[in-house]
Amino acid sequence: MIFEPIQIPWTILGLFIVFNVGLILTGTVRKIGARVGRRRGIRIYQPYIDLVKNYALRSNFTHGMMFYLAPVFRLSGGVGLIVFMPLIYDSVHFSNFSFAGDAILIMYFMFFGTLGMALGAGEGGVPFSAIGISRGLSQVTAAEIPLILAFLAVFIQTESFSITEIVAAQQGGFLNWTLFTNPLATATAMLAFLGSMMRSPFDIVLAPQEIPIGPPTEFHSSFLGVLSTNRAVFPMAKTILYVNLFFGGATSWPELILKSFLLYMWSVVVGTIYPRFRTEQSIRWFMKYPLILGVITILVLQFG
Amino acid sequence: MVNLILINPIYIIGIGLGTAFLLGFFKKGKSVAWALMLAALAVMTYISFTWLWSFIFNGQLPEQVYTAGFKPPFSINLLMGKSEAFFTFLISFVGFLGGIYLFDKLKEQGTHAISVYLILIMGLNGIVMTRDIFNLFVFLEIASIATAGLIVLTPDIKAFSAGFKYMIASGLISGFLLIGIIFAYYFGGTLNIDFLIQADLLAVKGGVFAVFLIIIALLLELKPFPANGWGIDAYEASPAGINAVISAASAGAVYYVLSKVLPIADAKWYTVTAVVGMITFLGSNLMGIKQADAKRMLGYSSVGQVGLLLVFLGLSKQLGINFEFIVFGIIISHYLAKAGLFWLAGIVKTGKLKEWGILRRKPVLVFFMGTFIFALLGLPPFPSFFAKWTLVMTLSAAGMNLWVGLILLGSLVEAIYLFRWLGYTVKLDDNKELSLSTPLYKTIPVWVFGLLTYYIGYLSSTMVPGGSSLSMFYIPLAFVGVLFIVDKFLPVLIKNTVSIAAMAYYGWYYMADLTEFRMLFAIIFIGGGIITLIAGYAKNGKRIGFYPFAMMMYAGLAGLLLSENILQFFISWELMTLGSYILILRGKKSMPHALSYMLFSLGGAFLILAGLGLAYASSGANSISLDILKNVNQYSGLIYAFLAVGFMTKTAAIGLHIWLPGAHAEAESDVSPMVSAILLKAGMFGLVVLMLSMGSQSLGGVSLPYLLGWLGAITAILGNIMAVFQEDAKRLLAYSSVGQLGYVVFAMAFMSHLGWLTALAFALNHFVFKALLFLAIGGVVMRTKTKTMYEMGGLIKRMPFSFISVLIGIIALSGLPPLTGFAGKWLSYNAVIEKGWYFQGFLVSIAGLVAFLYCFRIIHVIFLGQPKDKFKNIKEAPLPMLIAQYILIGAIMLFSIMPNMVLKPVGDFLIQYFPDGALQWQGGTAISRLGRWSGVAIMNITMGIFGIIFVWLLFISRKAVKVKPFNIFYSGEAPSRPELTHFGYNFFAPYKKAVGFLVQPLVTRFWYGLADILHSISDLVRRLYNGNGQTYAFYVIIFMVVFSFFTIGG
Amino acid sequence: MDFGQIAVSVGFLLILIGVWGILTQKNIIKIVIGFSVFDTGLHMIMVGIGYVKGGTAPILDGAIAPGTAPINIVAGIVDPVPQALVLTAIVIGLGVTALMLAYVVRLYEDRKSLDISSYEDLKW
Amino acid sequence: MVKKLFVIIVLIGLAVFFYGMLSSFSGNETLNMSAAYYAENGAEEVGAANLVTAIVVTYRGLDTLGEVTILFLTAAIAAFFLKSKDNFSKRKVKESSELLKTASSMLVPLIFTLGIYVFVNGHLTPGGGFQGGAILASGLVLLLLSEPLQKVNSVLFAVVESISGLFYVGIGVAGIFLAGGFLDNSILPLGEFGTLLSAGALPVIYILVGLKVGSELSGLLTKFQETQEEN
Amino acid sequence: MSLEDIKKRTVLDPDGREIEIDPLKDYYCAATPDMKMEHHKSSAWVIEKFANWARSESLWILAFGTGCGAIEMRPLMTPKYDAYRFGIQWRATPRQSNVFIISGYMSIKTLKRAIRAYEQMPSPKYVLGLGSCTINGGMYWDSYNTINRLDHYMPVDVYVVGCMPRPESILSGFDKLKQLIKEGKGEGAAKYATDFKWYKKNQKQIIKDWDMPDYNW
Repeated sequence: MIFEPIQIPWTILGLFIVFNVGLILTGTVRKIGARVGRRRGIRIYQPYIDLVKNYALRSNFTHGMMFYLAPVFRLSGGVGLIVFMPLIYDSVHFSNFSFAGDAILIMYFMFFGTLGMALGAGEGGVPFSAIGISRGLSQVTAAEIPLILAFLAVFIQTESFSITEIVAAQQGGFLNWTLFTNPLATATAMLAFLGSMMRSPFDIVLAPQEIPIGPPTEFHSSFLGVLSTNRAVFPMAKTILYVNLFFGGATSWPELILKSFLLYMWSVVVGTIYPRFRTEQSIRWFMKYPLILGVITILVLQFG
Repeated sequence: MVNLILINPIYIIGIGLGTAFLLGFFKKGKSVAWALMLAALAVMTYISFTWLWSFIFNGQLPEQVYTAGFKPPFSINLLMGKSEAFFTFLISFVGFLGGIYLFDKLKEQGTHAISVYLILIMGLNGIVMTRDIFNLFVFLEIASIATAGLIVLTPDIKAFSAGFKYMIASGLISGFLLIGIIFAYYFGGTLNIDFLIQADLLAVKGGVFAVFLIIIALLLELKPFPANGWGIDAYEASPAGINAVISAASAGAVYYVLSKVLPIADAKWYTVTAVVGMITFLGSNLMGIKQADAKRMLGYSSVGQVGLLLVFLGLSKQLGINFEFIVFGIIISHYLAKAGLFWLAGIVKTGKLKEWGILRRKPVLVFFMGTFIFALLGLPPFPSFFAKWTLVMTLSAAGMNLWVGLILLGSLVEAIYLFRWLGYTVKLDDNKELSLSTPLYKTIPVWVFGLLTYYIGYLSSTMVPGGSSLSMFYIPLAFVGVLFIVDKFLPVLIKNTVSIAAMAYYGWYYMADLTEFRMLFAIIFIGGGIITLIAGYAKNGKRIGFYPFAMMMYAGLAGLLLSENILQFFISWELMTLGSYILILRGKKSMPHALSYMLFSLGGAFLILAGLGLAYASSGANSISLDILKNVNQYSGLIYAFLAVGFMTKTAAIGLHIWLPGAHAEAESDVSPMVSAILLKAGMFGLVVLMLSMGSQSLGGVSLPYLLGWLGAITAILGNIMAVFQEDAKRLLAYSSVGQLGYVVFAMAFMSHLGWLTALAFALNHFVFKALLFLAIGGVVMRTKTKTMYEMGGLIKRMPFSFISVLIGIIALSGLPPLTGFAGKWLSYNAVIEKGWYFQGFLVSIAGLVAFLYCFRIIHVIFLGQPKDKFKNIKEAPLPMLIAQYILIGAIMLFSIMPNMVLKPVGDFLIQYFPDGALQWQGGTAISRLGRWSGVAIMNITMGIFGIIFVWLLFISRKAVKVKPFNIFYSGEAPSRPELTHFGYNFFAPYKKAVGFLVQPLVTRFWYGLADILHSISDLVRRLYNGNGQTYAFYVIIFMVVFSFFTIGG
Repeated sequence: MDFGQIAVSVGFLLILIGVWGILTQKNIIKIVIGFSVFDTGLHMIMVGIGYVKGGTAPILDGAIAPGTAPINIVAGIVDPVPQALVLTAIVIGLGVTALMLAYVVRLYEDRKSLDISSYEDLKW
Repeated sequence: MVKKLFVIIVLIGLAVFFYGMLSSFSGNETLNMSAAYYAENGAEEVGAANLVTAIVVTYRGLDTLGEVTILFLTAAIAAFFLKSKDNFSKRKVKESSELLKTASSMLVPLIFTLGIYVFVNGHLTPGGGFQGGAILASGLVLLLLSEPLQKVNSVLFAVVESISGLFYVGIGVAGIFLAGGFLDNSILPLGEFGTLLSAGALPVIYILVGLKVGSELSGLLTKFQETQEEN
Repeated sequence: MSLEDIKKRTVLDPDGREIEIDPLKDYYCAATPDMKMEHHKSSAWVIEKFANWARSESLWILAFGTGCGAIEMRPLMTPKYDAYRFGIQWRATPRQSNVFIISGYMSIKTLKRAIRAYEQMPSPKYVLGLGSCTINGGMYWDSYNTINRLDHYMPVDVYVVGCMPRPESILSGFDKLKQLIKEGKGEGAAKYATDFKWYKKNQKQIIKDWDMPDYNW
């Protein structure tokens, strides 16, 4: 696979779909959440309005270079993830720029946006942001511990880092999905997944009243707009990655959307049930059950 | 060679004695008496010198001197052989210089003291030359009485009590010697040593008693531990000038006597001697740790050194042909260094070690002090180094590994207090109330011995086996020497330029044709050296003491790469250690850290030495080529372990890492990158050499690379977690280095193509970004004058360029694509899956995540957040430092875009060592069995996306107003002070709560505990020396009785 | 047991007594005296060692007149060498004793004490 | 007490050791090699009737030089730290008894004479330089006992000491040039065996030794006397 | 923050030189609201209309309760009233809020915070006064410690009367606000910028310990 200019419009199209799916998914999820609380809840298209509103605000100020660049980093991180990942299996057009790297790249590229965001929030000068970042980073790195084990398990199993190949290995019936071929790894990954979605019980990072929503405290209007854009893209990127690695990938857009939705719902369901963890509690939690599960996964692979 | 007229050696005694008697006429003219004494000593020295000269250059044969016109054994005869000439020369020479040094003391005490001094030297000469055992006794008595007299040259109560104790003990000892002699006469029928040897006393019933008494008494004269309190007290009480002579001359003389007399006994006695020596060496050095008084400490050290000589003597049969060279090296070093140090002690006057800071008023003397200490401890290029080297090689070849271990252990203990002392001198306050006494007559002897140390070092280097290969060090060391000489006169600008030019030239001329690994490391060492030196332009003034040692370190590093045999390799290793030690010591608060650095380095070096010795012995090829590591026949696991652990003291593997954070953090801002980014790679290079030569070995059934892999992984994770919790920016980076080098060791342990590629990529990357980070943070620290991060904050506004450096540095460090650090991560995953070391790989991956935490912390707490009041007008880091940083940034960018530029050639030459699993390159894309990675594509795509979004944001928020730090949402309040609004202290508090248990300072506690135990033992054991002369006498008797049980049997 | 052996045994006994004195007496003068005893013991041993059964003093007059055949001299005298040695040893002992006493004088001058445990300034 | 117990234990150990030595010593039946040589050749080679002296001064001359040196050393050491008290002659001492005074004034010349006799005849009769010197010094002791405040001319002692020492070394060196080696007594003719002027330089050496020992011991005694502060 | 903290002070810099810190100058942006920015309307009528629609349909309230009315806002989140369905959400930071509800009487001490928070909101921003207290002081009209007319201190878009108004009234107030915004009349921020001096004078008159810059970015 090499780069051809025609890939650019296709990639943008894929990105556009993902973006919209992401926004609608956000709305839907909130709607479902409201219905569970017996409210009507927001309109499903509310995220679009919010986005437009944020871009349409007039005031604009910046705390400095990194503050300005933070949303750019953040969104580049999200978009980059999508761009480096094949979206639809066996589709030439929606393989994006996945020739540049493999799953390892995705794993590490996830932090690109996080870092930029953290830097920008840091330059904002609000101590609350810094506290939020400290929590967020601690928690994310903890959540990655089982995640790495789960990923390793997949890599070991398929002997490849290439997402395309990993998906290929899961083709031919749902029983070939990693979910079924390696349920332990999938379970581990799903536990880790909770930690990276910033939802309850792992949402102390954004504690709204304690540290007025933490890292993004100072971001407003267009900066917030860019960040919100990423809020649509980034979770999608993560879910798509999971879909690819553990749930057989997707051979068509509807399949991808459905799988993503279900996966997304997993964190929502858990979040509506469980109360919030303190940061160190969540770190300890990740270092307990998911870790043990992950270690067993690897042990089974190595000696089983 | 020139023929010198030989003068009958009896004149040494005649002139000494005659002049001493003559001095009786000069009761008034003290200066004349002093001059006469010097003249006599000069003549005595000259006589010995003529003999020594003839023995060395003219093939002179040993000559017997008969007295009274009769032949031995019936009359007393003297012998002048090569070693006699050598020893008498040493004695008279130090006597001469010591006489000069003692000018004021001798003059104060008058003619009597002068003649006593002269007689002491004469007596020592007599001890060396005489071949008659009773005559020997007489000369011993002369020497010991003269010593007892000179102890009280400064007549105070301490001196007299010490002198009295000395006399009690030495009186007892000589009494026993006398009994031994008379019984030897009874059983042997003669007093002549040569005939006694022939008489074979041990064959006669009861002869063993005579032999026992003679030898034990002579051993006791050498002040064996613990029956040596009397000697130690004497060292403390007597004037330093006298100590110099006692330590340098009499120890050598009495030692020589023992070697002369020992042949009357059998092999068992050689062993006894060696054991006594070893106990003394270990015990005295252990005791030295707890000393606070310079002279007493040196006393312990002297006694210890004599113990070491005894060990050699005891092992002389095993040392074989190398015996002479080893003894020569150790004795000459001890002689020069101990005399020099005692003289310095006299110049400083104060006894307390902690007041030695005043010596800094005379930098040259500090330089010589360092010289002497290094010489004493056997560091190159001093004679004792070559002796120790030969010793270890020889003993190893003889299979006496326990002895090697104990000798190295004792040396390490000795290093503890000597280096601590040096640290005090270089770093502690210069107490203005104290004065330094530096008349010319006191400094000249120090100069002479200091310079001689270097010259003899050179001589020894030519004598050691393989010494001809050492010429490679001449040019760099000559350059270092020139730098030393001009150091005081030239400004930084010139020295820096010259150094850079010299390094560039050296690199170009000598190292351009290196290949493979060596080339890679040459780039790191020399290239890195030049870049860090560029940053040195930021310094003003003269920076005395920096350039010579920096160049010495680089000379060592270059030497490592150029070395072809283990001797060159080891010398380079030590040179590097030495240079870097001083560099680290230069930091403001670095005293304890430099000490622990030196101790760990020395410990590591000794392990390496032991390992090389074993390898030398085990290969059996009698060759010192580096290739012997490939032909190791036995002990291969042990050798591997020794060398690996030795090298890992430099790479600071967990457990051996505690020196690193302090050393790197407290060093100057441009030294930190040198020691962290560059120096650590020396350890890695050592591992490269080791692993390529020996492959993988196992010890006790465990594969050592496997262990290394675990060790590396654990180091990586723990190092990084520790870094997360640091409040000190440089300490954070230092711990990060620990972790990063853990990756390297981990990756090397794979022993596979990808593993090594990973390791080398890591190494190169770590060099670039750690140098960058240390330089950037160093620049910040230079400006803010603090290393504590939470005291800073918001510096991005004042130091944007430094910020960018740090930003690039941390992105590279944390391995985020698109920058170069990702290369290492990607490769390591490949290697991990291929090798199947999943858990280790997992640990390392976690370590990478954790790295992300501290990376953010360092940039956030320093550059982001709230700027503080006092940094309002702070300036950007100096331009030279920025230039150096931006060169490194350029390198990072280049590697990021074109990783194939470096990795492909590296992979190509790795194929010959590890043919399987090589990467395939398609242009800039690396393809492994498992995945692919295209640096250039990642970079372009990321930049493209970033650019587009940036332009979009720029467009929609084009009217953004720039606001000030306090324009933040603070729950409706306005922030009061920046200090209260900057979140930086204990940044990852929750993380600490959760995983803090992992970084309990267990290792630190272990080493500190060890140090504590050592100190406690030292403190406990030194209670033996309760200051009571009777007790000392009691120990002497006990020593004798106990040994009689052991040797003769109950 | 001949004279030699008796002398040697007495010598050893004296040495033991001397050492006892040196090790147990607190008074430094007594310690010096202990030394003298020790030395005396030494000298007795030396002289005793040289004793030859039936031998006379090694002076060639009287019992062994000048001009006696060497072979008779050899048979008639005790060993002269230990006697020569003991002479030297005595003088050395004398010197050492004198010097020790001089030290004692000086020590006493300073501290007005003869107890050896008063002079423990230097230790450890 | 515990310490004493330790001492006793160690001394027992020492005693056991000594017993071992003692039991290995069985006395001499004949002279050993060295002694036999001296006995056979001493008279002829050295020319001294007193074989001990022959050994002391020639065969083992270097030892003797050494022991002289040791005496010199002790005197010198004592001299440089025992500083004379200026007022030593003013202290109050009990008058010595009449008997002592009278006896000493009678005996001292005799003692001196005896001392000189002893070292002059050192090569012929028992005795010699050391013994003679010691006798000389004992005369001085007697003198000082009777007149404790007496001023003694210590410079004289020093000069005698130095001169005799120098001559001793000089004779030794002369041996290298004129005879077989350092301290060879045959630089002077051996003379007739058994007479005063026999045994070459031996009597000269012994006279020098005697003078030197005498003056050194005397010097030492004077020093002690001068340092004395109280009675 | 106290008055002390905004006074000039001298500190020593790392090189030991004395430097003067003027907190108001060094730590606060001195600019006042930018008239151009506050009054900026998109040149295209459609776009402005669309933007106003979006603004009205996405009202983010600053979670800041000032008086007893704060308790009346809670029910808005409950299933009974469910304000979310109108695009109304709560934000914890003024940076991301558009509506400031002054929920009842406002003490002088709170006024200072309210002003700060208000000024930190990005424009266009709207103020909703709850209850009589914000209109004329209500039952606290003669209190020593509360303000009487809120619109002397910040531009109020909608008043909701009552003491206290019920949640239904508040919802109706929102409805009114939406209407105003859609009509392009929700220009409180512009008014604040235009009459900045007047507002500031009023604010400073009643807030004696004025310890912040004139305009809080």
